[in-house]
Amino acid sequence: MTAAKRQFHADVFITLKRLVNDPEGIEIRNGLHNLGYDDVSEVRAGKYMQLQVEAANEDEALASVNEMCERLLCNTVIEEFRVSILEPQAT
Amino acid sequence: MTAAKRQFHADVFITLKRLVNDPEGIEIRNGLHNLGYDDVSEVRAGKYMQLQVEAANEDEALASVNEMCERLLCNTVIEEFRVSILEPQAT
Amino acid sequence: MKFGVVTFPGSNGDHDALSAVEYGLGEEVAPVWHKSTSVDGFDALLVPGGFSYGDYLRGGAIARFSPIMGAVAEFAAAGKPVLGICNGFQILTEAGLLPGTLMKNPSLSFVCDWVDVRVDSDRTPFTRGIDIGTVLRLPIAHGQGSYYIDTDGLDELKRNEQIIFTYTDRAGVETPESNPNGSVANIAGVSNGPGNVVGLMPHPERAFDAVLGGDDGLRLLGAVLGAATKEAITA
Amino acid sequence: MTITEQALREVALSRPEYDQIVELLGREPTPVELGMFGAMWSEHCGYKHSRPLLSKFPTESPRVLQGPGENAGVVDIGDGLGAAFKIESHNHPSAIEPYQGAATGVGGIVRDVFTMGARPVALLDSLHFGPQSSPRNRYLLSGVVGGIGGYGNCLGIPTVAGDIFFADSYSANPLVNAMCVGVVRHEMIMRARASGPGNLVVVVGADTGRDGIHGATFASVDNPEDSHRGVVQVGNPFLEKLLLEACLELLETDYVVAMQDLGAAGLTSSIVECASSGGVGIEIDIAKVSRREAAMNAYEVMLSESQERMLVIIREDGLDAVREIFDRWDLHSDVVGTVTDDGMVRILEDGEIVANVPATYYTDECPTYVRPSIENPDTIELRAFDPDVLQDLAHDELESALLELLRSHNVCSRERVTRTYDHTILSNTVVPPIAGDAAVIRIKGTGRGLAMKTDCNPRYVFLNPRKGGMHAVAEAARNVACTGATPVAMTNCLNFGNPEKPDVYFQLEQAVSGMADAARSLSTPIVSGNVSLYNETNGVPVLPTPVVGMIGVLEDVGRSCGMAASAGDELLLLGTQVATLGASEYLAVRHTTIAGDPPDIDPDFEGRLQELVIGLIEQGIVTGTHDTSEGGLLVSISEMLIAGGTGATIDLQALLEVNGGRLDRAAFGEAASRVVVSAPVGMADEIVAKARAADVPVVRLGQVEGPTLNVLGVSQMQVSELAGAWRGGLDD
Ligand SMILES: Nc1ncnc2c1ncn2[C@@H]1O[C@H](COP(=O)(O)OP(=O)(O)O)[C@@H](O)[C@H]1O
Ligand SMILES: [Mg+2]
Repeated sequence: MTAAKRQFHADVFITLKRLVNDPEGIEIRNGLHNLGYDDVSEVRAGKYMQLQVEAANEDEALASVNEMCERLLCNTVIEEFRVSILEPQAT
Repeated sequence: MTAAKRQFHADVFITLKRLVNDPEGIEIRNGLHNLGYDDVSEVRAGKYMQLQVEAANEDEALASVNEMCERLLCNTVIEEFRVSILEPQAT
Repeated sequence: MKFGVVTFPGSNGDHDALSAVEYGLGEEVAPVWHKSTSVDGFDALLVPGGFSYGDYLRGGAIARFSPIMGAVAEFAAAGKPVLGICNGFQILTEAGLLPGTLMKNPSLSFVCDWVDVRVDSDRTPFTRGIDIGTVLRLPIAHGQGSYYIDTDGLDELKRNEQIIFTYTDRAGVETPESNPNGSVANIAGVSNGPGNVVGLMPHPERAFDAVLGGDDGLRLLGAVLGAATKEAITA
Repeated sequence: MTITEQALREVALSRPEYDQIVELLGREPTPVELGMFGAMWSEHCGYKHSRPLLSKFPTESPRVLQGPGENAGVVDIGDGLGAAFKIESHNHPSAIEPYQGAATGVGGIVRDVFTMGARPVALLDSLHFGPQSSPRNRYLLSGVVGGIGGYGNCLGIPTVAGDIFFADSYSANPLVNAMCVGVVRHEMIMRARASGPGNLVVVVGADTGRDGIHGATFASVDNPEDSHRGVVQVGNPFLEKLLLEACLELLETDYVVAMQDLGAAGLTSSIVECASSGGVGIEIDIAKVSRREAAMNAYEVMLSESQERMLVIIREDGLDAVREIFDRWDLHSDVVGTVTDDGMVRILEDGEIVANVPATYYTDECPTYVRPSIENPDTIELRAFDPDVLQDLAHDELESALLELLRSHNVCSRERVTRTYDHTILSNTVVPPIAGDAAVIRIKGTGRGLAMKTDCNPRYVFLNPRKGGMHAVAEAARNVACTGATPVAMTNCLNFGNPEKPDVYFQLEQAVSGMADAARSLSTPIVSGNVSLYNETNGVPVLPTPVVGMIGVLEDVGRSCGMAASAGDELLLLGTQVATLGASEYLAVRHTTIAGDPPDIDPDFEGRLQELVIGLIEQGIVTGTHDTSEGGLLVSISEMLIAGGTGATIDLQALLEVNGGRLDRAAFGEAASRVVVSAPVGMADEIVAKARAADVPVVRLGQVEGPTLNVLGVSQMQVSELAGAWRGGLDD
């Protein structure tokens, strides 16, 4: 109500922790090899989410999305995440 | 065999096309709202892949990963993709 | 004894759990809607299988924040019996009530089958009175059932006797072939430290009548009755 | 007339059809009306080519509670319960996006069933693909199977039966037919007939987006360049599950007048059909329909095929109660209009009329066509082929031929597919996939069971459409009978090519007439169905594929029968002894020939055989039953032995004699109306006596024993090897 809020676009990248086995990545790599792409030595499969979020400023947007990741978007037992906030959009 | 190849790291981002229904994104948004994150107006769910690929140079790496997306990684009927090639790594 | 079946939007094993208790065990049972905030009056809770919230994001990820989960956590903390089945197992791990997590099957596809499961501990209310080493035949039906825990966690599970069910062959020997989903150490089910909260991927509630191919599931669901009586006596 | 050919093409109407519309209305249609006519008069909704043929189907019996004309048919299954069921195709969407195409196909057929007030209890899928040697066809199969499992598993409805067939003609045009069976108390059967002017029209479920607005009917009202035609529909099984539960809960109240899902042609067809069949009008304002996207025009809203939406017509005084139920399930609903008494379907956009046409113009006035019908001379020639001119199989080739057949994609085990379907959810599954000729589920609260199966041998239909149509019905019924259930009714999906071609129309007409005759003799009326035409690739039609979905009732579910042979038993063949290689799998696999006349079939004899088998199961005289279909007798026997984990010693002498001394015909020839049974020792004499009394021929084949299949005097084969070939077939 008080401070004017702006729209931010947040990109969230979720990947499996390094030590966790990634069958999906292995499957994709095998699929690529079958198609002849032998130059691919590794594939890791993850998730990508695009959020539209309102916040007073970029720091606030980042803090808020980080919290969403910790609480819901990411399973921190096996996954890790990275958030990047893109240019604010006109509201 | 001939030209020296280097290792590139490629990031692949796959998202549903704009007009395609994204039930997962909708349910994640609802989940965030239930947690009180009312400032999130939209979530689009996608995929993120990290590839290690050998190529002579960045352009070749990009072309090759683009082709993999067209052929296997991305279901171009409903999805679109973006590839970004990161700094070459020491082989 | 009164069972509660905690039902979320997208749960689909709730009907089976209700039937198994009502017709299989002949005990009192009622659904508990996820928007409720109380589990008063129940002696044991079943968190059934299904696709709560469509399994979007990850199985159990959204359901664990449902209003009812606070009451479930209190119920568990009070040492009362809670059994999470399949998606219910996922929900309990997401909620931190059980250790480890469940990942996509390495085959990347759903698997529906009957498997042999060995009972490894009788210290939980759902296995009390069942001889350790007993092999039960139970259905599985899941796409995200690969139990994962890091090595330290696994050691701790072993130390505390928290591995409750293991996929084995008919003879009770764990083999790679008898592991249907790549679970660490063939683990089919675990408990929390005290043992009153148990989660497993196989479906005891679908095995309550010989005409369906087996009724071994009733032994697990029924064990809690004996457990309750025992506690009442010792209390 | 100002309308251009281009505009007509976009709504898939012909010039005479357009003229007819103008004459009906006494004016030119508005753009929205034109689009609605295009959709309602399309083959899909209007059944222009098939309606006259479908009238041949028998649709009545004392069991039929609801025949064709509603979202699903319903038959009485005792104890005051009915089985509601229907099959539907999602061929074209699956060809474009196999996972979502198949998933939304399941979603659609499930809505058809719970719309009737029935709780869905089982799913079946009938799939037809091109050869798996092609990566594209493998991709299509795995995508479709993934989509069916993905949607059905999430809904918690077991997928218990189906069929899969491979042939070249399905390469670019796979057939994906899904069937759903539900159970409903008689007094709860709901219908899609609006009534009571003043009642409210509610749309509930997903927001409306631009998905699935079909190219053929997309009239770009505003801006032809900016057409969003063909946005692929993505299903949300979670939302469907909420809809299912909420709608069933809603039907327990007194407030619901009618219910209709939004399927093909979206709001248009659901509103038009509800109004037309109820003999009332409906007025809606589409501004009240929640959208997923901004700036959708009236046309798009009326024709969107966004999934997981329902239309519910309720009494005005029930609105609060209805809202409460939807809220409880977190479902969004909009009151979009009211029932009127003037018979008009009136569409407003922000209060302004954009379409206003009597409902019956869209439905009853839809033209029908009877096309010229001529059999393709090539087919006549192929049918005339006599397979007996081929060299017979040598004794030492029997094993390799059997292995080849067991491995063949049309014969081998479907377990790789069925493992990915949840078939134990709901705790009703008594005979799961693979274990028997049909699936059996128990009907909770009763001692009864329901058996079900889809079937069709498209090769038979191709080579002899009339006979093939009869076979499809007979085989589906026989499969049901082999579990011990009495077949009671069927649904069907007619998958054919372009009916405007005389030879395709001939196939359609003949197949339908064969199906009708067989259904009549077997007393299995047709209570629902679906037609999918124009299944062609580069002008080549798919094999004519009239899929039959049969259901049967088992009085005592504890007495159901699977196909496993038990060691110590005796094997007997009941029914037809003379087999033919015409149109057989053997001919296709060993001689790469698709030719010859398919086996003869006498539906009356088929009925006697089925009655006999049902009786034997009921009396507990047999422990395993399996009919013989693709691959013939030795394939059936092998499958029974694999299921039982045992071997057998078989004497084929009697069969060789009646089959012109030919080993290939005796072992792998195909025939209608034959069932192999496994019977405990001591029962064989009784079976022979009962068969004689029923006027059904019987042959004692031999003993179930040991680890090998020993065909006396011909070949001895390890069952474990046969099992390996059969189980691994789909992996190659
Ligand atoms: N091949 C058929 N045999 C019998 N009835 C059919 C057949 N095809 C369609 N019908 C009936 O026509 C009616 C309309 O079918 P359809 O348009 O496919 O339904 P929906 O609008 O629910 O998709 C249904 O009652 C259906 O059962
Ligand atoms: Mg319908």
